Amino acid sequence: MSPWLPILMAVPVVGAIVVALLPKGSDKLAKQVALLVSLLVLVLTGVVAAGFKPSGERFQFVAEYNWIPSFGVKFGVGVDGVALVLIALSAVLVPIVILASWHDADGVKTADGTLITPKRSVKTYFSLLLVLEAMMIGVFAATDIFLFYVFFEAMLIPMYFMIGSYGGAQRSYAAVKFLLYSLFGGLLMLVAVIGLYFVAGKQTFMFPELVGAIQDPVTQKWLFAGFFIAFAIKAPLWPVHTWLPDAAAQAPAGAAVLLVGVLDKVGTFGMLRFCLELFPDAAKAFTMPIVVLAVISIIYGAIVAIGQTDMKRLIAYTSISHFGFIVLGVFAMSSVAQSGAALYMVNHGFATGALFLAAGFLIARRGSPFIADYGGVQKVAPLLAGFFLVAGLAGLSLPGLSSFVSEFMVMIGTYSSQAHGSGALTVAAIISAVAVILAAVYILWMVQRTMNGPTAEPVKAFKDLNAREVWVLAPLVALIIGFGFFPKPLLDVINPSVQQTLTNVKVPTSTIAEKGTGQ
Amino acid sequence: MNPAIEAPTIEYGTLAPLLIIFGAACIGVLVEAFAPRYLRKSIHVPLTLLSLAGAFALVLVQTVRGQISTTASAMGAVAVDGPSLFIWGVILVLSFVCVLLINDEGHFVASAAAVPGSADEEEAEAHDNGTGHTEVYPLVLFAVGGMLLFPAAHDLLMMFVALEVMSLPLYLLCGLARRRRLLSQEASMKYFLLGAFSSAFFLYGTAMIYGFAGTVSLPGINKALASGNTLDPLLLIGFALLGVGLLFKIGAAPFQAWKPDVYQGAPTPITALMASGTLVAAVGAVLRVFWVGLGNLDWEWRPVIWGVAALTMIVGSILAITQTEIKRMLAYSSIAHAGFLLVGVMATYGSAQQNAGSLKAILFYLAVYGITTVGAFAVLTLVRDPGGEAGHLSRWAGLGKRAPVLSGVFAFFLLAFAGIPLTSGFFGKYAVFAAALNSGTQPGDSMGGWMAGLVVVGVVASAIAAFFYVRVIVLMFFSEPAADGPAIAAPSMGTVAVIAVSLLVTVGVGLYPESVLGVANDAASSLFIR
Amino acid sequence: MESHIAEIVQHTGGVIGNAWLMIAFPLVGAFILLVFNRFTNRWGHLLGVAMSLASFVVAVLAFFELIGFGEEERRRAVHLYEFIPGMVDMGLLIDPLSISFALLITGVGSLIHIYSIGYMAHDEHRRRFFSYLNLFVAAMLLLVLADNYVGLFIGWEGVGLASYLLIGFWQFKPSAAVAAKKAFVVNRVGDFGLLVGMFIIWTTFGTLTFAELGEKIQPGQTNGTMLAIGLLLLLGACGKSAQLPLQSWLLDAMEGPTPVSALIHAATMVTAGVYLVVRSGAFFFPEGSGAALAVAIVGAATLLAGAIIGCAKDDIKKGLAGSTMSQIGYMMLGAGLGPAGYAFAIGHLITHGFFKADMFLGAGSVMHGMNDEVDMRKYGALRKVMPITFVTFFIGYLAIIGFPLLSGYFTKDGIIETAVHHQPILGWLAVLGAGITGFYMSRMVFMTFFGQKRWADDAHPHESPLVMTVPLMILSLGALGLGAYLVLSNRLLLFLAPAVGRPEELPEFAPFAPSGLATLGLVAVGAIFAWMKYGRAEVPSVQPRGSFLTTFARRDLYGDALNESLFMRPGQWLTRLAVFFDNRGVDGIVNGLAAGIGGSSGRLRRVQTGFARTYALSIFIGAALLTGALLLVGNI
Amino acid sequence: MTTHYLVLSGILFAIGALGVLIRRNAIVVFMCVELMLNACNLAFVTFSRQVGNLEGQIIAFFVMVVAAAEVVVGLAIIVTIFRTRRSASVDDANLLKY
Repeated sequence: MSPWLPILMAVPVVGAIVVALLPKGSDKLAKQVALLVSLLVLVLTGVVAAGFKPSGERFQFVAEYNWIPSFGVKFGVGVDGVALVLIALSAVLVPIVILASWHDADGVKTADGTLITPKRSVKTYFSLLLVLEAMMIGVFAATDIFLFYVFFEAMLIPMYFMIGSYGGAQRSYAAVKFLLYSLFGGLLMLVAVIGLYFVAGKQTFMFPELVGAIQDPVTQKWLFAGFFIAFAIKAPLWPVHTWLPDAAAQAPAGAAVLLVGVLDKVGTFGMLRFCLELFPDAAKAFTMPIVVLAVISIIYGAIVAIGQTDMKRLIAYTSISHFGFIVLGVFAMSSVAQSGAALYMVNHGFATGALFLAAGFLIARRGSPFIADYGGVQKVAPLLAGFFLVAGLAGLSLPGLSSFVSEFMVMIGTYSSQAHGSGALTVAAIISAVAVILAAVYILWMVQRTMNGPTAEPVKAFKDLNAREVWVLAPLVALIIGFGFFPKPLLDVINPSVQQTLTNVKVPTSTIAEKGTGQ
Repeated sequence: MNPAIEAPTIEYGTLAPLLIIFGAACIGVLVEAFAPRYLRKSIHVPLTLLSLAGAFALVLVQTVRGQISTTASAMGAVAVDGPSLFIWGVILVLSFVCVLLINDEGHFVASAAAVPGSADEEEAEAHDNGTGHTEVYPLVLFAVGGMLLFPAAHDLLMMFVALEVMSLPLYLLCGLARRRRLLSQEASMKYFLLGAFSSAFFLYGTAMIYGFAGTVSLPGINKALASGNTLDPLLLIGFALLGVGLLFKIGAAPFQAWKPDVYQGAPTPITALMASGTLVAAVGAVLRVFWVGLGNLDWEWRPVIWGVAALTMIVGSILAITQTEIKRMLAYSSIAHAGFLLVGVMATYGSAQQNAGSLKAILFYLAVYGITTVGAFAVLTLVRDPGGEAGHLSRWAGLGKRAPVLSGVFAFFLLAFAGIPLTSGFFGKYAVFAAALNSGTQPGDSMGGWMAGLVVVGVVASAIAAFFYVRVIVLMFFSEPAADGPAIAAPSMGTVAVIAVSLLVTVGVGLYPESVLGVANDAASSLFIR
Repeated sequence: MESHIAEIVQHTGGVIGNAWLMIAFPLVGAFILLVFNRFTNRWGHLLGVAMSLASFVVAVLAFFELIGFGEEERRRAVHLYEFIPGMVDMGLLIDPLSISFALLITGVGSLIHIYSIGYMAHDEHRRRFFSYLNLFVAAMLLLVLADNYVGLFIGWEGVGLASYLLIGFWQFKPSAAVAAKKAFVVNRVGDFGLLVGMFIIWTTFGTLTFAELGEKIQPGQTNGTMLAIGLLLLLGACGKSAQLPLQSWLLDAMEGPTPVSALIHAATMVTAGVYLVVRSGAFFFPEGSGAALAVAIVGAATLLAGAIIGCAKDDIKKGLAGSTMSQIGYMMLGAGLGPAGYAFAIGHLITHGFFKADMFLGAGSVMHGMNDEVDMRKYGALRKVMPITFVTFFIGYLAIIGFPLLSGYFTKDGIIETAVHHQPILGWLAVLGAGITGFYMSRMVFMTFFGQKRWADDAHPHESPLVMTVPLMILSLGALGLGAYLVLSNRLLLFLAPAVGRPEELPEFAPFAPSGLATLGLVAVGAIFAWMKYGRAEVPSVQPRGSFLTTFARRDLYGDALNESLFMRPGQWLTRLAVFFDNRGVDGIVNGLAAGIGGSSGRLRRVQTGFARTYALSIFIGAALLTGALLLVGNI
Repeated sequence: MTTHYLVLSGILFAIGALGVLIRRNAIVVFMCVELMLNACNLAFVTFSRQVGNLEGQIIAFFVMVVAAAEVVVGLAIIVTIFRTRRSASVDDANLLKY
């Protein structure tokens, strides 16, 4: 019983309540409190991370409290490597997002002083952010599947309000689409969760006890489907991805970062932990169709991204492509690929986060998300252009930046996976490598059209990044470059739990050690 | 040579809650008869509230003392068992808060008999200062009494009587709205005609079952089923007609038609009472009939209820999407919820323990749903136009800006209806779905797959349903306020209390459902007396 | 066939042990210049030069430490840190091959840094320019020093990035921005090959480090997998080294400032492909294997293509770019001939680094004097006004056409000899190429420095400052003697042998071999022809519409047209289609579903007519249905 | 021989139901409901005869009482609506719909 994780969840909740209860007109104070709280959470996460022993038990900082005995539900939390890095990701992103959306709720003015979004309640925005943080931590920390589900669904609400009341012109459409899409998936998952409970007949939802509880392959398939559809929608995987571009494009930049950077990871995280470990046979049976979907997402997302005229939509589609990589890695059933996928979840959070924020700053200056409205920004705002470029390069996973390592691991792990008649996976890896070319096209073309060339008239009025904005982007870029050359710290935490997963899936976890095979 | 007729025994102790309510109602009538007009309200309000509170206290006492009778009371006419007591408690609480709503000014007409806009109406309005008909109170008490009796009735005759005692006052109450008289009267008439119509079916069904079983007491019927030929058309038809009457009361498709009209036309506090209390009572009665009376017939009735439940959920949630009147929308939502409840009813069969599990789920659902409903309607009463409550959805646009707290609360209730986690509604829904799937996974249940299918239907339905709840939230928060938006009436203490209580329960149960679940569990574990 | 390649030995300490400093210096330079941007404007360029020189010094020291070891110990691996646990560690490999590259990169690099001080003097963003140059040097060094393919790949992409940034340095020019993007994308096509190549290597051998591969692959072994790997790596090499079919980006890359063209697109980066082939030679391009042949063929084809393109360009830089393609083609050809060719390929690579950089910088100096005019038809008779530039450029010219005893003569002829010896057909094509080289280079020289003035009215050509001319002189010295030094008595070959293997019989210098004589002859012919056409005759100052062949060459052999019609157009259509499909198709289904439900709801609610009797009817029907259902179920 | 009575009650019930469905005048509709109730009574009495206990007959009494109460309430409602609308047609009252 360690109190750390409950504390980690409680702190932002308390912070949210405090922020919400602040007297009227104390907007600035609200922001500062929110920032402080999120930083406190970051520190606490650091403490937890420091105390985590990669070689130790799989789940650490475990805590269990009875919650709903009549349903056999426990408030059970604990982290393994993957969960830990994702919690860390959230803890890092939230303060950055808070800083980034410092003025989002005050009514955003463009460089020429026209109001894009009207003034809205600042306190609500930041307390929603903190509530969301608590839920993000909870969803990754939950070891009780019911608890996981509760957070999985409850998370939608704050995000729904953030998109709906602070977003762009089409915000309510986007918000509703986002909510209903996810809710639908979630409800299917709910059925599967209940089914799991009764079929397993263990009178508990605790994940560790349910691993391997379901033997009958047919049941496994049905339950797997229930979980997977929910996660596929969340991830999002082609063809259930269309909510993401709308949501991400309409959400305020900060919310978009959390949406794509963290919330969607719950989907891939769920696949890795629940779909695989609870239903190993079904997972193997469904691997091929899923791999096909993943590859489609990779290529399709990239191609559609090239054709976008709206920056945020473009970034959203690139994410769809990247999520394809993650799913591919998860189902490649080789430890390299899965470690890569897990690592990708983190790196993608940083990379896309940076890209969304940079784009957000750009858009805030002009009030238009359309690429065509920009041009030659580099001349007037070199800093902005520079950060934008670096973030973009991370998006096309340039070697030396963090996302490369993960993408490389996913692809090479998939190619070399011996999981199931590796032929198909080999092909999948080769096809997905084509995305490397497409990525260069969509990123650099966007950079060329926005940053390069002669400076467009309205762009001339742009100011370069101010200190706050630099402080938002600098840490992300630092992380991107740092983990680009030194991914070891993350991988050392991730690898053991991935190995554990593969052991539970009963896949020979020898892909790393299979040196010298073949020929 | 006829033997001496020995006097019937009445367990006054167990029946005390009922007796209190009916007694208070009668006193209320006397008050109407003799007390001067200006005094009446000040007598009625404490009388009503006290009687409800007292009855509730008695229920508590019975449960706490734990001596829950295992045999039917009053010569086997009324069964005061665990579930009944739980249902009674719920009904009493709900009606208590509803009465708090009813106390508010301006809900009820001054003189129902007077023609709207006529001289004598104005004259009447001049006299009463917004209180309207004080007959409302005894009527409500009678209705509540009926509600208590309905699920506790142990034979079909008693059930019929209870049904009427519950319904007749409601018919009248529906017609007493102070504003929009025409709608109100129309609602009242429709409710009355259809209600009478359906109760006729109920009665004829009773007759046929009597013909089959030679008795109308539920256990008797069950015994007859055990021995006799369960395929006797007399029985099946009788049961079908009986079902019509019951399903009509809970508003299951295809007997849901009255709900939207009546809910919209009736005065909002009465709507709240019907949407919460009546539903609870009716579901309770359904459970008793199916478990106690037709326990041995589940092989026949479960497939039929399957269809009804599916249809109800779909109809309710789909029709609600395009509603523009908020009370109508809530009416359809309550139809959909009736469907979800029926999913739970599906699972109440077979082994006692299985039945107890499902029963727990349904009881829990009833409690949390009822209280949330009352809260939602209470909020409605506060959003006013010059012509009365602002019913049309378009009027709610941008309310979130003008009354953030109120709309926030309402939004929360809506999310609870939609069954979002961390609200009471979610656990209610979870409970019934779980019960259904559990019964499905019982060994040797040939309907396992069907149950799963029904749950999936339910899931899809609730996804659709989520849309229209969310739509209201979109209106309130994401769209700009209208120029001449509705006024927010300063809420009376009563209304504040109602909303506060409902919010507290919805949140509290949402965070820690065990609080209510435990009670429901105990109640259900001592099954319906058979 | 046995080609003794020395074992790689682990090394710690000493200069080699700290060879990472070579990379660190310029990297730090770039970092400082980028992070403290404005504050470094005044002294930024000096820092850049200093950093480049610093790593040159390290390289030299490392070189001497290396030759301190015996033949067989000259492959020293330095472990840096664990990169991807369980897959690959980051480490450096200091061996004759990589050190030669390191010297070339840092040496020529430093000279070009110095030159740029003068050349970019008037550019407001000179500091940024130097930061990019530093970044490039660092990445290029990582490329050649890494002891595994992943590290190599990181450097590989790093130089790609630097080249992207520098080509687009004047990004406000749309042409420059487009060229930069094109360069990167085309290179990515090559990277695709390199990536997949790495997948296969790792899957087959379970390692990506050269050392372990050396242990796992017995020399000369070939099979399908190996061939596949070879071809994929070759694809990568083609991308970086602008070989057919991925050549199209190099000519556009001339949009960048001239020093960039000299350093990246002539001396160093574009030769990375050759490095890759030679480095992997022992594993995947064993002499006589299909992969090696493919390399040679690509080389031969490109050397002709480049030469032909070079003949038709009036833009001096594009002319030089064409010649670069062509020269790298020679190197590739050499690299495709096994150990015998490696030495000459690398040798030519080094000498080419000198004389081509020399000529590019010369061209830059000319442009500097002619206020950035690049059209040679606007030049003429410049030898008097800018003597130093002329002399240095002329030396470079003689070197490249292979004038006896100058650098190019030794290295290029070496390649041709070996080619004729191993792959006669390709060899003779190379001879032909040499002839064409003679023509187009002479054409360039005559158009620029001889004939009449064809200057624009506002042009006041003048000699460039010393900071620019001194590097020119140094480079031209290299162009003069370096070839002889490296080739005579097989110095380079023997030096490289431990790293790349040695041929069974050492080539000896044979000045009167038939191919050699033929080459000289053809070159002479070409030069004379050029003299008649451009030296003696009047050069029209507007481009005359030439024959079909000329247009063919001017259009870069329709390379771009091909790409456009094959990839860009269909790609655009595909994109549009996909976007449409996504909005109408995938999303359409979703929205359609929602609309469907809404519509059905709108229709269904009409059932609620408001007539009590209709409701009664529904109840009645309901009752009937219920009864029917029960009877049905009951009697099943 | 009791079946005839049952048939009769069935017919009465059907007539009543049909009346509810087709007649417009609220009073008549209401009378039809009453008719249905009486059909029930007949059935009860007959069955009580058939099964040979008195419950059915007792129930009949209860039903009559309930019916009477229903009449009171029903007429009150119908009268008020008649006064406001000047028409007792159930079809005229359809403001509430859809």
